[in-house]
Amino acid sequence: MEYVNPEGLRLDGRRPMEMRQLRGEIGVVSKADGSAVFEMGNTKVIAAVYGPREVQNRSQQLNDQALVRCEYSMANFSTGDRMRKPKGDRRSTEISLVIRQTMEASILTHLMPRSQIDIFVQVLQADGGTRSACINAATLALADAGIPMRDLVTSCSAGYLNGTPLLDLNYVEDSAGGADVTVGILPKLDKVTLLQMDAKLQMDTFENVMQLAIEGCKAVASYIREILLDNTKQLEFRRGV
Amino acid sequence: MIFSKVKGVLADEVLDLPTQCPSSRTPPPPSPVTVQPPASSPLDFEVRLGIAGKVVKRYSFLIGDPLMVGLSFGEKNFIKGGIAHDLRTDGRKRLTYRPIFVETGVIPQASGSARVKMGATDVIASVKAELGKPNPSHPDKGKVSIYVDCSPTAEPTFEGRGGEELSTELSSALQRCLLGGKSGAGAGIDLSSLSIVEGKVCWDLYIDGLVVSSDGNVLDALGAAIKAALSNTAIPKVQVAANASSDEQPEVDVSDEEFLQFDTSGVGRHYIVDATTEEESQMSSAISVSINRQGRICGLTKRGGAGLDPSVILDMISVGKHVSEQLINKLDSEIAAAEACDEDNEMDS
Amino acid sequence: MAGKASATPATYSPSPTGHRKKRPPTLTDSDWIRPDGRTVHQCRPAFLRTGAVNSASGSAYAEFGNTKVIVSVFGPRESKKAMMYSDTGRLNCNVSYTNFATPNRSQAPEPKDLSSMLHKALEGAIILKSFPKTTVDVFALVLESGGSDLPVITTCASLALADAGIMLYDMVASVSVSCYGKNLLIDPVSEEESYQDGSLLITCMPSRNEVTQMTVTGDWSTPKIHEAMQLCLDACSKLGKIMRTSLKESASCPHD
Amino acid sequence: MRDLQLSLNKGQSVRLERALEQLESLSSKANSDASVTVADDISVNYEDAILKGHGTVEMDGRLVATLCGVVERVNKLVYVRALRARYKPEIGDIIVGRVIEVAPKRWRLEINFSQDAVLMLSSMNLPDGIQRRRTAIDELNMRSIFEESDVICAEVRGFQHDGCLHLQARSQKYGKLKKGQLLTIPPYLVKKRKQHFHYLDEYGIDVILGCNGFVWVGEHVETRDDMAEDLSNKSEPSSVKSLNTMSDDEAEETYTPPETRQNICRTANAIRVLSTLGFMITVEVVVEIVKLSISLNLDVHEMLGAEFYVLVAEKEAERRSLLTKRR
Repeated sequence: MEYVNPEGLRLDGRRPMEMRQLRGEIGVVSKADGSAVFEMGNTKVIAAVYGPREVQNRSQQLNDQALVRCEYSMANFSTGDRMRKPKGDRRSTEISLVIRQTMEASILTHLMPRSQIDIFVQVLQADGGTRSACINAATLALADAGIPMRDLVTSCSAGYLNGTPLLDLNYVEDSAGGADVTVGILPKLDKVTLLQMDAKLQMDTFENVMQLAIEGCKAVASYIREILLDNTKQLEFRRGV
Repeated sequence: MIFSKVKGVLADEVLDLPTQCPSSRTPPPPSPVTVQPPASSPLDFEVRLGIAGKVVKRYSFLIGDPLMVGLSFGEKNFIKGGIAHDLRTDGRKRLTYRPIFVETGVIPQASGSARVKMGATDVIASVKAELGKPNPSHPDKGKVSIYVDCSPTAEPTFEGRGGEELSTELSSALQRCLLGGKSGAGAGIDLSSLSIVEGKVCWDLYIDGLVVSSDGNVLDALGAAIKAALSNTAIPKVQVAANASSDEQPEVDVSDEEFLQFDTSGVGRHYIVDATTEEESQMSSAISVSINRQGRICGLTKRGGAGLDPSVILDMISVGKHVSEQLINKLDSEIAAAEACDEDNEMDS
Repeated sequence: MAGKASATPATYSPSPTGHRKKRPPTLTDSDWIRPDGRTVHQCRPAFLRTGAVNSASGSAYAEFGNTKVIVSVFGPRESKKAMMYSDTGRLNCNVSYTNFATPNRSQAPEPKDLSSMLHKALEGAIILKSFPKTTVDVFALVLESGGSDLPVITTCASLALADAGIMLYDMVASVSVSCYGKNLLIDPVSEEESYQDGSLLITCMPSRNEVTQMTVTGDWSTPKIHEAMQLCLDACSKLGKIMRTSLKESASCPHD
Repeated sequence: MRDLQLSLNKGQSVRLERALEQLESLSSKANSDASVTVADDISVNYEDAILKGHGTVEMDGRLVATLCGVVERVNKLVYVRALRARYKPEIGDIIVGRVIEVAPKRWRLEINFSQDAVLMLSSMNLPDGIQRRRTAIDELNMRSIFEESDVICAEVRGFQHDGCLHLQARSQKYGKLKKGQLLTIPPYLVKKRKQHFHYLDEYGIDVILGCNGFVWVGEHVETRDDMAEDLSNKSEPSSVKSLNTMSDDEAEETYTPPETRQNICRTANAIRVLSTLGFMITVEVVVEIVKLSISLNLDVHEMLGAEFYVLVAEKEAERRSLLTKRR
């Protein structure tokens, strides 16, 4: 199948290096300490952060740092063909773990000893790149909860189809069987914190694709920064003195 | 996706249908989904949804473990006193609802969807239609299944399997109200309108609810969301006809579901509707009634363990009927507003 | 279940007086033939027995027509889960079906749903304050599903609780009716349930006249609900008497 | 920006927007570039020796923010004042909390901090008011002072060597709060002041703005002197017991009178509206909003309608512009 037509356009009309439309919104779950919605095209994710709060299960309490937990769940209606999956299947467990480890690396856990931070991500619509969208949503939610972080974490994926590196794969491109590279970076520190790839790629192609994904991450980072800064300014001027 | 199944069932009649990819970047296909057959198709699949319902619900609901929202004795007494004096903690009267906020078309991949907010309670409902085989015992009817999920974003205790108990309870309460008796009588959704070829093909409607944030009265919010989602739903009407008048807009059929909640507080002598989490924690029992436009009862569930005098139940039903009329009107106008807004957005994009 | 002479199944059909004026004598009403030959307002004979499981603190066996249920009660015993402090006891209910309970394995209803319904039905009748910090477990096993399963489970569970010596405000009796066109069929069997237009289930504490659980499905008018409720409540109070009798029997002639 | 989730009509949204714009222009312009997000550089003059405070970290010789907030400079100290976040306790803060556990010699309280706070039996005045060693009997009777779920008011004592946050309640003004409702608002909207207990005598209610964002609005209770305290507390345990068992009629007599209840609910709704809009909550502003709602002859629940939100935003813009003019 042709994923990039001769004019150089992808199935949904994007150019190979073009990202889908991003949209982020802070404060969607009023009860949570921090929450956010993040959309990448048709992929839509809600993240809610509870904590830092008292550790619920005392045996898990850490005396020198915060306990970070994460649960990823998909709504029944999130995928094209409706499936009712049991909670905690392998894929969800794996993604929960990936998100937890990625976020934990950025949170200054040592500042909140003996406490617990819960990150819940709920996929409302899945159209490729859910992992990335979850991480971006979780970053926004953590920042909204006022949890100190070394740096923002942003994520984006890239793939390689029809001999072209493609940024931010959607579901159709993702399931085409080509390589899919998901990268998470700490933009300020300029470090990669997450790197996952399915399928195989030539070493030099891989570098190109990964570089493309990193560029994507940076674009996401500048968007997220913009939202956070705007939000902070709003909160501050509304509060007044 | 939906249509791939047709091939298996109706291979003789159906040749090809466009599969709709969950496309990216470009704005999602507006729902109602217009399914346009390719010009080469000898058959025209024109599409129309048939749900003709009539239900109204009212509901009440006790959430989780009361310890979760433990209130001190003074606060409990304050809530009870408020109910007795007809002035609840947020200033509402016993039979006043919180403002309801409806948004339709939130899940573009679904046949219909809606999001409803009442105070801090926030739920999403989606309707998906798939082709399936009718149940041999009811060959002339389609099938509807309802599932509710409680997201841990709403309440950390819903993590893992923590939300399952509540999910089951909500699902079965909604099923009871929407699906009617086993014969299909009194259902909120007219199952026979979902039939395509008797005994062979019918629509399977999957109604999924998701609780995103909870602050009491989740059941009512879900009911309202399902009603809004159904009125937002357009299902292809499958016709075996040869001409291709494909640019005809599919018609959206509305099911007249209404839901309304009804609680009794622990005080016992007064009833309240649309309880917040705190009020729910004080309810010893509650009655959820679903009432349709004609004022008939289409489902009832008692919630909470404490016993109630039968006359009290009948009394609550009559109060519920009274409140339901107002709620139906309120919801109707909210849904109409949401759909107008939804259409505006589509035109803009 | 070695049947004793006194254990003749008792029936608890409601007396028709309460709702006569509500029911115009239509032809269908009298001509109605139910699959098991009962009249519309006739209940299946109820066979109730306590002490079915020796290892349990209390147990009961119920046989209503083809519906056969066994319930065992354990406790009050220490809660397994580390719970927060609470000055009341906890009730834990679990309903399961045997593989052979229904003709088709997949037909059994969702046991999780039934468990939570059973919990709600019993919760209000148990004096939870009488066993603080501990848990009472109620395990119900449906040996054969023959219709009106939940009412039978609830009734049987209440008997088992009484047999276990758990403090109760009252016995809990449960009865359901099916609506079939204009007719109300009490205590429907599976076949009737699968064709019903609507159903109404009431669980109540007969001597306190309190309803602990009630569900309605289908399309009902208020007078009809009223009629059905009367019917069920009447049947419940009679069923309550049968339960009492069976408890007294087991108390007077203890198991060998 | 977080959505208010109101169904505003066109006119209302224009007015709200205008009010918010006015607020934005009123906020000290000098401060607008002081807002930072996570990982933003904080510009400092490195020639001065600076002290890096809360919410900052040094990275490759630069000062970087770890929170979203506003950069504050006090002499050499540079820190980021967080906006939305959990409560950060400071010694002497007056807080409102909820008892979640009665443990040996202590109560554990939820106070919107990253851990539960601890109130030791020895850090509070006993009902009899006499300073003495706590006996085993006192320990057994802890539940008669505070039990699970009780809302209490106390003062932050500080972190003890065990790493726990300790509270104290060594004054008659602290203790159990009854007859009213607890609201939770983001702590950054509560300004730290000398006075957190407010008695609004024209309404007959108490408002306690806890520094941790827990706000109590309830029927006014006279702070009793030691003698009165002594007497009332002796009778209290028995009266509480009987409340639990009393019939509906008896319970009704103890209910807050309707006028006071109306005032409590009105005040609570004023706080809800202000906190949703994200405006700083002080008792003066709250009273102003309550008066506004009374002057408009609104029902209490109408205060949560869209129109009133717009009015409050307009009122706040007006109030702040007056303040700036006066300066």
